[in-house]
Amino acid sequence: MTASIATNQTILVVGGGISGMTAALEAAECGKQVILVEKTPVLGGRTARLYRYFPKMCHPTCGLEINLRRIKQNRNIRLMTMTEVVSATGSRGNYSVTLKVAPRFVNENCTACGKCAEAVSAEVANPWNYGLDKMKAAYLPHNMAHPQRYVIDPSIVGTPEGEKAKAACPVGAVDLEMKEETVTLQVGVLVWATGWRPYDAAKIQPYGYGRFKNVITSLEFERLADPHGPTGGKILRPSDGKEAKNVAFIQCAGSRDENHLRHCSRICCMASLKQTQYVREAFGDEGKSTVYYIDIRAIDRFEDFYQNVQKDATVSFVKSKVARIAENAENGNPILHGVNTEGYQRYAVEHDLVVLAVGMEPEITGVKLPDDVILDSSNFIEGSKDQGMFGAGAAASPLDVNRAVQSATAASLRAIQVIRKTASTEAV
Amino acid sequence: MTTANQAAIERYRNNFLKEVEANVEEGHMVKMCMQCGVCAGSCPLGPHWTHSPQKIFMMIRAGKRDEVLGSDSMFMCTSCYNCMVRCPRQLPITHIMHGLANYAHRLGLAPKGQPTRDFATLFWNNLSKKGRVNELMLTLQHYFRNGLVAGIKEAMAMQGIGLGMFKAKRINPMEIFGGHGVKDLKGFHAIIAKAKEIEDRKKGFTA
Amino acid sequence: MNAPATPKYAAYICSGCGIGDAMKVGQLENIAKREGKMTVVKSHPFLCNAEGVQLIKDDIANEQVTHVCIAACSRRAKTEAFQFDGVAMSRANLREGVLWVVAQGKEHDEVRQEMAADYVRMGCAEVKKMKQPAGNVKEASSKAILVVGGGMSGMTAALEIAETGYEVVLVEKSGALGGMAGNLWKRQPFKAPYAEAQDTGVADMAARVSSHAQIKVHLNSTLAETSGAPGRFTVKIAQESGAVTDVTVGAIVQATGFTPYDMAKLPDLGGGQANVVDQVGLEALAKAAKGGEIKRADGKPVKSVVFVQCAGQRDPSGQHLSYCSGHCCGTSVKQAMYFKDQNPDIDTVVMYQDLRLPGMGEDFYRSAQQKGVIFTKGKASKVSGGDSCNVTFKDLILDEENTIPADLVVLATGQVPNAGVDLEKWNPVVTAAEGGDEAAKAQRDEMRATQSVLKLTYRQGPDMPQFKHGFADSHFICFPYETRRTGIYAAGPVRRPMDMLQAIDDATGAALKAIQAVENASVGRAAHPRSGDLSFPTARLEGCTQCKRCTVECPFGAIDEDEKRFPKFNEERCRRCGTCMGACPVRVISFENYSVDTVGSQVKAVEIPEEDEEKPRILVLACENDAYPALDMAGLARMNYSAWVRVIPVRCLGSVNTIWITDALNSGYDGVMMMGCKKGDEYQCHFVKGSELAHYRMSKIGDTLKQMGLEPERVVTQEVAITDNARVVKLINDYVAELDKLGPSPMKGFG
Amino acid sequence: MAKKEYAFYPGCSSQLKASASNYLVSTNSMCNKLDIKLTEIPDWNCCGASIGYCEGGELPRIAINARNFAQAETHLPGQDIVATCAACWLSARESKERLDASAQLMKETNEALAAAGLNYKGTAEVRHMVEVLIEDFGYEGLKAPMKKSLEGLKIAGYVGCQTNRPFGIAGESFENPMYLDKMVETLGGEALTKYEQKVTCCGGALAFSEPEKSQKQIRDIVESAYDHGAEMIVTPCPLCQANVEVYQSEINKKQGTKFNMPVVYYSQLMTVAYGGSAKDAALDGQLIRAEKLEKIAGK
Repeated sequence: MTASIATNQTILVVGGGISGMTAALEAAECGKQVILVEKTPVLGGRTARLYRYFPKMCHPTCGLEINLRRIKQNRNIRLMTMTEVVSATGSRGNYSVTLKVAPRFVNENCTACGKCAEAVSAEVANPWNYGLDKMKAAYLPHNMAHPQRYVIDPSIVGTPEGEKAKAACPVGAVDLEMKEETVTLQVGVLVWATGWRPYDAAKIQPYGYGRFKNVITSLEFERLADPHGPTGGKILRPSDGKEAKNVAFIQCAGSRDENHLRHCSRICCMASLKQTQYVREAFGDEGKSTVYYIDIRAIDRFEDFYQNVQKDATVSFVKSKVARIAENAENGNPILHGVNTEGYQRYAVEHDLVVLAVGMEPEITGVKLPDDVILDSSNFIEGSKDQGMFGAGAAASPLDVNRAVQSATAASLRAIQVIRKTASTEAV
Repeated sequence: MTTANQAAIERYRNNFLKEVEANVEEGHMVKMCMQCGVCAGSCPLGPHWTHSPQKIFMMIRAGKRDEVLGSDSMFMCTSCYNCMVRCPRQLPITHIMHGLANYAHRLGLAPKGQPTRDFATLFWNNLSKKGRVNELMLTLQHYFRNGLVAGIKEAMAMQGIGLGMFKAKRINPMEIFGGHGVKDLKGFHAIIAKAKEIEDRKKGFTA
Repeated sequence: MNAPATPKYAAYICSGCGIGDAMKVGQLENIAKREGKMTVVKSHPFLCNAEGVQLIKDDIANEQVTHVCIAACSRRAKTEAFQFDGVAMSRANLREGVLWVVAQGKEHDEVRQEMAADYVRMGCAEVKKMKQPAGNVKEASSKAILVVGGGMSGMTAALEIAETGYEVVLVEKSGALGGMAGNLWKRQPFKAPYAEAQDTGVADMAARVSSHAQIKVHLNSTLAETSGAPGRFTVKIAQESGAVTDVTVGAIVQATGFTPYDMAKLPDLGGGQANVVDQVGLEALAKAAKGGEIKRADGKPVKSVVFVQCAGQRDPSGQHLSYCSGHCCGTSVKQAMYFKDQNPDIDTVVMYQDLRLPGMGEDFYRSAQQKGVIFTKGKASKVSGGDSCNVTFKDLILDEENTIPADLVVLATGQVPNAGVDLEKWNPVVTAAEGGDEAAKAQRDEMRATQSVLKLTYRQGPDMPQFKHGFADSHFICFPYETRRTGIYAAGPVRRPMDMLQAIDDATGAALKAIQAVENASVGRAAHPRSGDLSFPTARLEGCTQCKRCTVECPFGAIDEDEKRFPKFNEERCRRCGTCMGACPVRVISFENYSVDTVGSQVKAVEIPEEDEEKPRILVLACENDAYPALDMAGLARMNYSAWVRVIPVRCLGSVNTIWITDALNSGYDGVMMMGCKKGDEYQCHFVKGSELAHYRMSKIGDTLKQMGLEPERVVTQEVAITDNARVVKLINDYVAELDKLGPSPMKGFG
Repeated sequence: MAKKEYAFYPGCSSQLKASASNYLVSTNSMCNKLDIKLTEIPDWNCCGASIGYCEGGELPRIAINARNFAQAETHLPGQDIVATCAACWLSARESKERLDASAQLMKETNEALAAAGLNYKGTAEVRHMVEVLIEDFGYEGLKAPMKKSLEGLKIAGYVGCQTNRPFGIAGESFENPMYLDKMVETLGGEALTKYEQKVTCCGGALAFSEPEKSQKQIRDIVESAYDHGAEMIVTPCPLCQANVEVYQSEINKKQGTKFNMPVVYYSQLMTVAYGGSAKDAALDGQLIRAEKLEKIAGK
């Protein structure tokens, strides 16, 4: 079907994370028409799954709340969730974009009352918690989900479980007949705010992610620390559910490594410094964090945070890229082998848990990017030859949140300029 | 200013790096090290060294010529390639270690009596003699490297193994009189001689 | 907007989501009618669906309903459905606020119903006091934008704004555009392959700026005075010659850049010695060399050079800059390449502690290594000058003290923002000056004349408040552009330390925010975080006692004083947080839809049971930004908290007027709990100071309580984060238990 | 299936009455069953091994490898060079890759080869026998000739270093390669997949020069196999095989252990599974008899 909701005066923002929301909102609050497309059922993206932000240790959902409030009341933004860009053709000022809308199996009648989830017993892996736990197959993705509507997992559609969900809904919101739709839009400009994904830690073989249960990624650790995560905010290690009081943080897990990612992912040092404070928050002086690093990249005012963490007696720093991890078969403790290069000290240390500070890869898989899009050597979006498409946030460069917002705001203005030029050309 | 300090100041220049780049196998990659230390932690014989590869690279950049070339660290390399596959900068560390050892050996700066240095020399001489390794001779020469008495002692200690190998037909006592070898030995020797000549010319060794 | 002259009130009660099963909706309807005095009262089994919404829309259209109270779910839910133009609306939270948080079961029916009834009363009471704000459209609003600073950030902002169709006035202190970027020989690469230093492009850019039809450039000029507000800033631009030009602009981008940290403060590292330069100094030498041999000031060619990173930066002692300037590692790498590209035999050593080249900077680092630049992890302790410099340092890898000789030493000093007057230093001077201290007066005038950049005539000082280390932004994670002066945006290294690529992005973003600001101002719309809000504060000046609390406490400097020393509200500068309303001891400040009355009437609408009923009432004033969502989420998770509480969302704890608290206590509430955001250095308050002010005000409420014969525990303030849904439940329940021990309020029955 | 033909580079140890003669014998048996035709590179020479570095230097080592390539190209055109020895394969492949990458090196090498009237064109591919088995036959294909299952046999797959790093077998990881385990499972045996010393270095040539240090490595390798309940170790590398098997008695003598862990080649396992006799599999070539395997062979 072809939707007439967009014109060449419309800005299409792809991705509903912090960058996409920012790009969409800033343009919409300048009076421009925006379609915001998000692949998952909810806005928020990767940052909404962080427990706290560095360096203020505040909660990402706080900023999310403000942005959602802005989006809910702004009529210039049309939000499409569970929607992916399949292809984009055309040129600056006049793109034809094909979108694939996956069925939610729940319509806008949903009041988020939760009866469907009560009725269903089937469970699926919970992507919000990176699969660390399970959730009902009828679910509200998270507490601050927007749209605040349940989702029926496709795995139970066509099964008695699906019917249970349908029967339980008091407002007729469950629609198991929904089908995937393809929508084509004409838009003037595209902002790719598709964000990032963690580098596949299993590829960093010496660290044994996937082989050793107590080696996890920094993103998984965020979920462990989060009261809304799978452990209710308790830092419990996966192998035996014991409190992980002695935690190792391994920097550059994938980043700055020609065997993996050529670039530095910028955020990981600060993320680990932040996470040492999760350990402190959970265990006080009983906690112990060790950061294994090459260079601590606490840039600009983040340096203050680094200096504060350095003062924390529970945190120690080892200038070393860990060579390999083995596992103590008796207690499941990961054993880190390596050398402290400052003065050459060899170590073989056991920790309760190892957190790999995994690097950022641009998340553009599955999208047929137009040939015009220019990618850099790590596949981040530099822009497009016709200057009608822009990367924003972590799709454009490995960025922390405040720089991603800066980048998205800039991209938003560049998009507005394209729209303006299109309009003035047409007026002639 | 003391002479020692003056000497240190003189030393702390990049000249040794250039020397290494010019004369050591894959030496041009030394400058690409970013001091992460993954090589140091990856070496199976790590606990037995004075200097890790990463530290040697830093010493090269710091101009510590005597310390590097006099070190036995490079001779601890078992050629397991752990360091090399893990190096985030893809430095061919194993080759650089071999190259440095070779350079130090050729300059006569490598530690005297370093067992691996000696064995490696023995090995090359053994194989280049007939084009294939004479395992028995290699073993015996190795045992007798420190003279007759020590050799007999060591050989006696290992005689159980030798006997077992013999029984298993995995050692041939007749090898002492010759054993395997290439037929075109002349050609083989000519190749080695020529290659050595080219290399020595390039690396500034006069034959 | 053409609101009908006569207000007509309507209440709609939803019985969906189980509300109808757990509560007597009929009784709630009666309450809305009889106590709430609603003209129209209707219930609906599914109010948020198309049919329910249509019911309300029809009443607005056909019955001339002007005020709507929706008793259904939280005001945070179904906002798109319940959106009615030109109508004042309140939301009584029966679902997240009652149904989902009061324990299930018959034994709780009574308290649940009472809670619901109170929320209906409160919703009705609130809406009756509300007016739908229409916004204040300004016909004469200026949409031109002033850019202060003609460096890379300023030129970028100017061009981006002009390219979007807005007029730009650019003021540059020096005689040429280019700023710090103009001093560079080359810049770092912005795009793959990130291997070589690039032409800065400054000349080309300056030409584009100078010739752009929509950009008016004032060189050799500074600001002599800036007054007004977004949409109507009046700026006096003073030329070096003394000539002054007046311009009117709608918004301001401050792109005043940075000054390198003064090397003279680093004598140990050779600052001040002949052959020790900072990075800017090295650029000058490179520029002079024009790609040829780089020579020292004495004309001697440089054969060896050492770059000392973090010179006077990352200093925990407090003596020098504590932060990292972010660009200097990349800059030194680039500068080392100047030497290597010209002559590979020049010894170039970059001495660093942590090499900080994030992102694709790793490729740039590799490229420098490829060119033979030596990187040494070491900490320099001493640089001695002379014809040959010696850098003494601790080699952190080789673990030894060492010394490198060099013809030239480059100190990578940090960026000091050109931010203007530090208001923390300004305020005491002004206070003293206002007290008649002549020296202070002179000092104030001196600061204003020589240090200030913007020379704002604002009551709260001549420049933007600084957050840390002189940088100007506030919510620098989610909303980095939000300065504390509406319509004035910092861009580039004056906002935070940054390199050129980031400054370009930053200036582009700031350009957008400035454009947004002029658009907002023209229709009387608030800027972030209440973007789109059309309400604005008004004051009944006849009641004003000129206490100045509002002018002093406004976090955004929105309120000046007029000639008669009355507060002068600059609506366009206002962020609608209500801090002024909270501050006002005589309660003369209000918004159309948020006032002392809208909240006060809710406080009073709650039915206070007699003491012997043993049903305490506790007022919870919850910040709508974080605490209220946390309470909602507790509901969503079906956590139970005491049915004794009555929650009122407030815009910010800063807007809480103590009258609400004393009113509540007077009328027999047993306790008041305030829930706001984290305060202090790492504040999370969306309005910067609101939460802190509330805490401060409440710390002073003890005397009032004493006079009333009440225990101090009857009023508490809590810091709550948005994720604290479990914690808010505990806070409430613990407080209820504590009050239970305290016994009922002695004020009961007097209200 | 048509016969597959390869230019065989057995290497110094895989000659009759050399230390890995059992590898040679069992490889030949295995290849017979798989219908592989191996033709030795005429007059091949030693690869120089890694340990040749000290005296040999860079170009001489590459040149002698190029001599083998030149011989193969001339006499066995179009055939891939297949090595069974890890060191031979590594030296050869490394030489080839460096020659392919550098025209200068190629020029110098051919200058050296010219001294013997040879020339290397750079066409021959260098592969390890394991690559041939996995890539050209696949695990299913390896199953085809099976006559007997190795059922019940608990085997620790010890990959070692040089068949694993820096090149390794395509699709396998350096830290936890699974191909030996998969081979064992293919043959019906029980693979001890959690055996964590599978890529630990045995000390290589330093077994001679630094016996103490190497024997510590070997001890770890054998001990862990015992810990996992292994009945034997399987390996693809002759130096690994020799070091891990031969020095057990030394370690027992010095450290009081009672190691008696058979160490066999994958080719021996396959020969037995393919119905070959203990002699075909050269099980008589073991210092520590692989009795359980002999038993299956004898069935």
